[in-house]
Amino acid sequence: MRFLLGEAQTDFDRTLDRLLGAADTPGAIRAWASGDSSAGRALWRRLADAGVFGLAVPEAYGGVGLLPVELGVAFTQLGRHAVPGPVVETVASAVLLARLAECGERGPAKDWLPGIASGAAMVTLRAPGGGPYALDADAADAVFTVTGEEWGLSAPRDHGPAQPSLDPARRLVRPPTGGVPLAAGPSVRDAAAHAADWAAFATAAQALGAGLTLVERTVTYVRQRTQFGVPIGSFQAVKHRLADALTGLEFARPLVHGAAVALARDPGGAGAEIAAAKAAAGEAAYAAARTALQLHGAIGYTAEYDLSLWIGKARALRSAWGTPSECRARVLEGVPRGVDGP
Amino acid sequence: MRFLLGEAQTDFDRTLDRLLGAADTPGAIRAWASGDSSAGRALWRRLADAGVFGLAVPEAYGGVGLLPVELGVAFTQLGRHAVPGPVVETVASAVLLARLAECGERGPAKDWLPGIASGAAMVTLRAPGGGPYALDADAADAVFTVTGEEWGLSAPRDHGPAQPSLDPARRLVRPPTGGVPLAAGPSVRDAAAHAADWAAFATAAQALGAGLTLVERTVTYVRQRTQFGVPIGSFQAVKHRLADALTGLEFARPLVHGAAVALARDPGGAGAEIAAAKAAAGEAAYAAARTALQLHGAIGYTAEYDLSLWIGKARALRSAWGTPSECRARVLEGVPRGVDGP
Amino acid sequence: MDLDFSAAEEAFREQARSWLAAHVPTAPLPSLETEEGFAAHREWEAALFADRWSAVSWPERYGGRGASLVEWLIFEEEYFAAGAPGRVGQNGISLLAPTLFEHGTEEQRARVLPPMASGEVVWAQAWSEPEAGSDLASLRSTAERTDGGWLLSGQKTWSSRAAFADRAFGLFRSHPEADHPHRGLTYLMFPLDAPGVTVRPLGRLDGRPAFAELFLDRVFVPDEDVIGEPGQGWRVAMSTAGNERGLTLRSPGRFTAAADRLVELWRERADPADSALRDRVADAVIGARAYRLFTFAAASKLADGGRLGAESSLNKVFWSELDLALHETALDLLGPYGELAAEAGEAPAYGSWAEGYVFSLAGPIYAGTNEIQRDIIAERLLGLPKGRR
Amino acid sequence: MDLDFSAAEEAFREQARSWLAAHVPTAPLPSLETEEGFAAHREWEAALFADRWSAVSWPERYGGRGASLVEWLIFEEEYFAAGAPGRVGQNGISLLAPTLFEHGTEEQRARVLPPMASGEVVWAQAWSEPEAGSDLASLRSTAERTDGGWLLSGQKTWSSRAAFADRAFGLFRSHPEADHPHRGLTYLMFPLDAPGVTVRPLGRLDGRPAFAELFLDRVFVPDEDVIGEPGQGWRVAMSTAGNERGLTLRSPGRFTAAADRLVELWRERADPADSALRDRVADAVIGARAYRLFTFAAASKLADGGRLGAESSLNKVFWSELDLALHETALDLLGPYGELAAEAGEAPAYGSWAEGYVFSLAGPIYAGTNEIQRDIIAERLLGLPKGRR
Repeated sequence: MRFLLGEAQTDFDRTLDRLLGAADTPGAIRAWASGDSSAGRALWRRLADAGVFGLAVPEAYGGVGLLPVELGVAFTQLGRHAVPGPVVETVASAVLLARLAECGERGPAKDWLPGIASGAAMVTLRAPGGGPYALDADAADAVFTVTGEEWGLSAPRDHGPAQPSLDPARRLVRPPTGGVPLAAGPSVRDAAAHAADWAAFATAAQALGAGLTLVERTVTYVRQRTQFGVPIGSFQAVKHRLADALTGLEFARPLVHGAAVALARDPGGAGAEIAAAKAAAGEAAYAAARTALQLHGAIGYTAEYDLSLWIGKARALRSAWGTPSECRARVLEGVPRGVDGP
Repeated sequence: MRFLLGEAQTDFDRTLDRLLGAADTPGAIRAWASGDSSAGRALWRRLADAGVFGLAVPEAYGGVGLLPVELGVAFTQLGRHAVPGPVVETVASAVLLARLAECGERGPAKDWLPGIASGAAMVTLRAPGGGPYALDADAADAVFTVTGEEWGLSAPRDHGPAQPSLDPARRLVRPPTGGVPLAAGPSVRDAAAHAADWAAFATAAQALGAGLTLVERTVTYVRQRTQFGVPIGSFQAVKHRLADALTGLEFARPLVHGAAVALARDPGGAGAEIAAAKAAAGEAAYAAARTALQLHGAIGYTAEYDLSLWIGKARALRSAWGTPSECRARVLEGVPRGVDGP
Repeated sequence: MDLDFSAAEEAFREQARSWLAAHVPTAPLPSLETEEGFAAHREWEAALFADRWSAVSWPERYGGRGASLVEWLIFEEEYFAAGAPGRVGQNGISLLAPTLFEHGTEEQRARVLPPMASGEVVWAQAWSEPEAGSDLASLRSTAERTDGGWLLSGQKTWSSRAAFADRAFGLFRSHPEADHPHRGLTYLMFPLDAPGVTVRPLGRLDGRPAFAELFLDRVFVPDEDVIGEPGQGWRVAMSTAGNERGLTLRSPGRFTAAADRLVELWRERADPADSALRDRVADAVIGARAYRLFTFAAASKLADGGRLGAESSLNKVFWSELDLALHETALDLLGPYGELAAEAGEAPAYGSWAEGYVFSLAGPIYAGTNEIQRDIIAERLLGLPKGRR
Repeated sequence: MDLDFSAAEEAFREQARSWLAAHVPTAPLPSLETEEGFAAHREWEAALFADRWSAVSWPERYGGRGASLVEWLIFEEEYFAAGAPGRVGQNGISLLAPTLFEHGTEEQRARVLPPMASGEVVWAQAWSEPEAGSDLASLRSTAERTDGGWLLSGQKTWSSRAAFADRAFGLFRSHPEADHPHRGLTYLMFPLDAPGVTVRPLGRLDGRPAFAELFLDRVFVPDEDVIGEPGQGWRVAMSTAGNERGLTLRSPGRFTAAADRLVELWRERADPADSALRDRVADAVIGARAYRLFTFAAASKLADGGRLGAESSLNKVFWSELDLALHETALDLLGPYGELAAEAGEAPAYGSWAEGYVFSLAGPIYAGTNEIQRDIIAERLLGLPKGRR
């Protein structure tokens, strides 16, 4: 047992951190929010070049196979830097297409997976477990929708108006109906459930990352902000609130890693582990957002100040791909009957 | 509208506070816990002399009529001083007997109400809404039990062993079965529901009082306890925790008063107001107990130190005669349909 | 001890209710934080003022009804229950007007109050500065003595309403030689369209310009716009900060109405067996009821000649946390629609839950952060030692 | 990154599990906080020791198995899952033994450890004094130099296990002339039955004598019972307080087993639609799982040659709050039976929920209050400024 990132994983983590730290994600988010996806697209391609999307695409289609630990590392960094766009939905779509290909439906996988891996295709997904909207469908190249037993691929430009979210980086779009049907039946249901699991996992990692940034930035702020002649970070109420926020995140982190290990071991049986990670990371990130806002005071409440981007994101990710309550129910379903040890 | 205690009520409050402050209630509780009810009995008679039990007994039976505001004042003081014994159950029994008398069943009322008012009779009650035990039945002169549609008065000395509670002042006794039946039918059900309302109300007031003492004693302690060269009450974490405890109690207080006013106006329609008071006071008192324990540290965790008596009581009263969750459900049942203002 | 309203009070309630029923716009006005919405809310203030509903507790000579505190509470209950628009005049009416009643001259009241109540002049507050948030005594903006008045210079920030308002009020350092940071401040009213004033709107969390930065460069203010004595501004500002103002900043009617709406939402949307949500909805109802009764008790105490002090800190902590919990519960009840911003076309209830949530997030921060309030509760109500924080 | 146990580890687990299945008493032992129960638990320690299960991580020469940290975690999981008795030797094994390994002499280890592991000598801790709780540097009890040893005087309190234990360990002020309150302390082991020792048992919240006050009047302790250098006691005590000890004070197995029992209780007693309780049960499961994985990550870090520091403060805050919330949930699930004290005949599960609840209430207080831990997290992990509190 070695429950620690390996050296290559740590290097990948640092590479992404550097790449994103230099990328002005706040600027990309603000453009994205106003409907201009060019900066987001450019960033997308650099992430693909760094290997992010290939982590959810099998080798046969130009990826490196499904690597949940590395994907967890990547999505934590995407959350830390608040990258805009349907990153979760693209990964979930890739999982869905790959799973369908395993069941014999290879067409859509051939059409889309290489593009997803290379970053040429930004796609999105509406599936059970993910709410009524397809995230960022107006910017995506394709919208996959799963409704009950049916599965349709629709033309990417045919959709309703984008609904703004409390997270400025998220544009919620009611997906079009009547797209070209690609597959149907139990294999779609199974693949969609699988995709929703990965989506929940990636969202948990993203939430963890967003929470970590919220704490980091708040620590920086309270060390330099002076009131009553001292840094406000020297007030015990401020200290304890940040300590609690950190504690929540530091215990969500091993759950995210644990879910990755479970996904790697048994992709079909990791639901309860993913749900535990999602509930804990979602709540911890939101608690960090509340703390960040409270300790920044008015400036944290200001749209022009970048912190606000992470605050909105933490709220939105808390319920995306599984509310805390849904996740908790799923955790309990996963506890085996009979007291028989861990 | 004058939502304040009147002068006579304030005087009554002060009188009880003085009486109980001089009564060594911690000693009485410790004796009570070991099965020696003599000190508790003596205190009981002095409370009766001060008029406490007469507040729940109609004039025709030696009381002063049902006066919920004064009863709320009295029970807040009983809680502040942690008076042992079935005070709530005696009041609830009085309400039950008086209500049955109104429905024509005057026998039990004649037999018991004068004694309750005078303090000669300490009685207890097991009724729907109050759990499976009759509090302090081993010390009481009578145990009234209501089971479904049946109502029985049983011989006071015929009961099982007393079960100790987390509150040393409470002795939980499974009531005897097969006592002399006194009445039956819908009037019993109605009277018992009524009695349970008053029991919940008196328990809420008692919890409020217990919480106030927990905060008071903790304030005294943290002002004099020194660590790191300063009183621990100067630490912001200590201050804020006490501020939160006080806030909870100070907003439970008007709910207790509001429930009293509702009971005075419409005894049959005060259920939601009582439930709101019970939920808020029960939770606030328990939060105060947690705060008191944490800020006292190990000494608060010591049975020999009197604070422990209030800590146990706050926990027990939180669920007695209606758990917080049951009370919350009842509050919502009481919200009228249709948005139509307050 | 009772909760009975007098016949006159009941009649007042009835009158308010019928007026509101006849006048409250059926569709909500556009957001107060837009230019168009601001103008629409100004018109609504004018309509209120025309029938003397805009500042009911003021004397009749300024456009009020001389209503008692209890009548004001009744009005507020009816106002929020009717779903009437937000009050663009709120800053002036609840922050500046009480100061004018206590420290202003009759000339100032006669000149300032009626146009404030009619919405003709909308006021912004200008308390905070970049380096003076919770620590208001470290204000740096200056008032320099000049012929017949003062020249204001410096920067104010988080000035709510200032993006579209007409005038503002705040404290300025007029006597820099004073021996204590709380001394040497002067309370002044100033125009936002005067030469030397630059208003830079700031977006709040959802991007709407709910406040602004003010840059002041030798802005002339005549002596008639000083409230109280020059140099006594701190005392002037603080004397109205406690007492009744703690009671009137956020009226219980706002929360009882919001809790009622939450119950409706819960009945429409939730599985009644889902006790986790049920308990949170019930807590909102209980909290709103507690706040209402707490306020009635405080009003009764004032009517008895009592004074309120640090109790207003209990108040502040309680309503701000109640408001936030209530709106978080609403968003959770809305499920995936709880994520929609107020301006989203599909946002439930015209975006009012989303708007209310964003607004509620600021509650624990403004009007004295809850951290400061807890210090006050601990030190003034519980008597814990001051000093270390 | 994996969670796979090696074949040897799995074999170790299997061995532990079968031994426990064969030896754990079917009915719970009487409470550890009674004389009778104390004796019964001593016997259980002897049984564990006989088969080398009492201190698995110790070298074999002291009666252990030289188990790795991961094996110890596996043992603990099996131990708690089997519902095995509480460990009367815990104070010695988890607090004193690590200090002896780091600072003791070989003579001390050979003399002290085996009887500690067998339950023959049960140890109490003697850290706190009436005026020194969180502020341990203000200790007043003294060690006065005498021929061949030291004379201990003063008062210790909240000495857990001391009501029935044989020996105790703690810090004493041996060099009153030292220039700093942390200096001039000596770490000593002393007998509880020696002349000059008075043990006054103290009841914990439920009245059971879980700890005691110790009054010491010139109690002789030979030099061989000093651990480390005289005057260096603070450093000796603190060096084992962090690092691995933060990991081994409360093992994850305790909480995963408790969470499993809670799920069983919930399945037996609760309406599955009651989501308020369901969510709290799930949070206990999630918390226990998080704590387990956090510990595995820390163990992996140690195995990699890393060090742990202030992370043990995160640990302490987390498990103590988890334990309390878990037991509060259990009491709420028990409804009216949740009020019964552990010794009540009708108390569910032999009173173990009530006992666990009372025990959990102390969690946020002992081993460094959670307030102190949060200060440490803020200052050492987040780098916030020290000084004001």
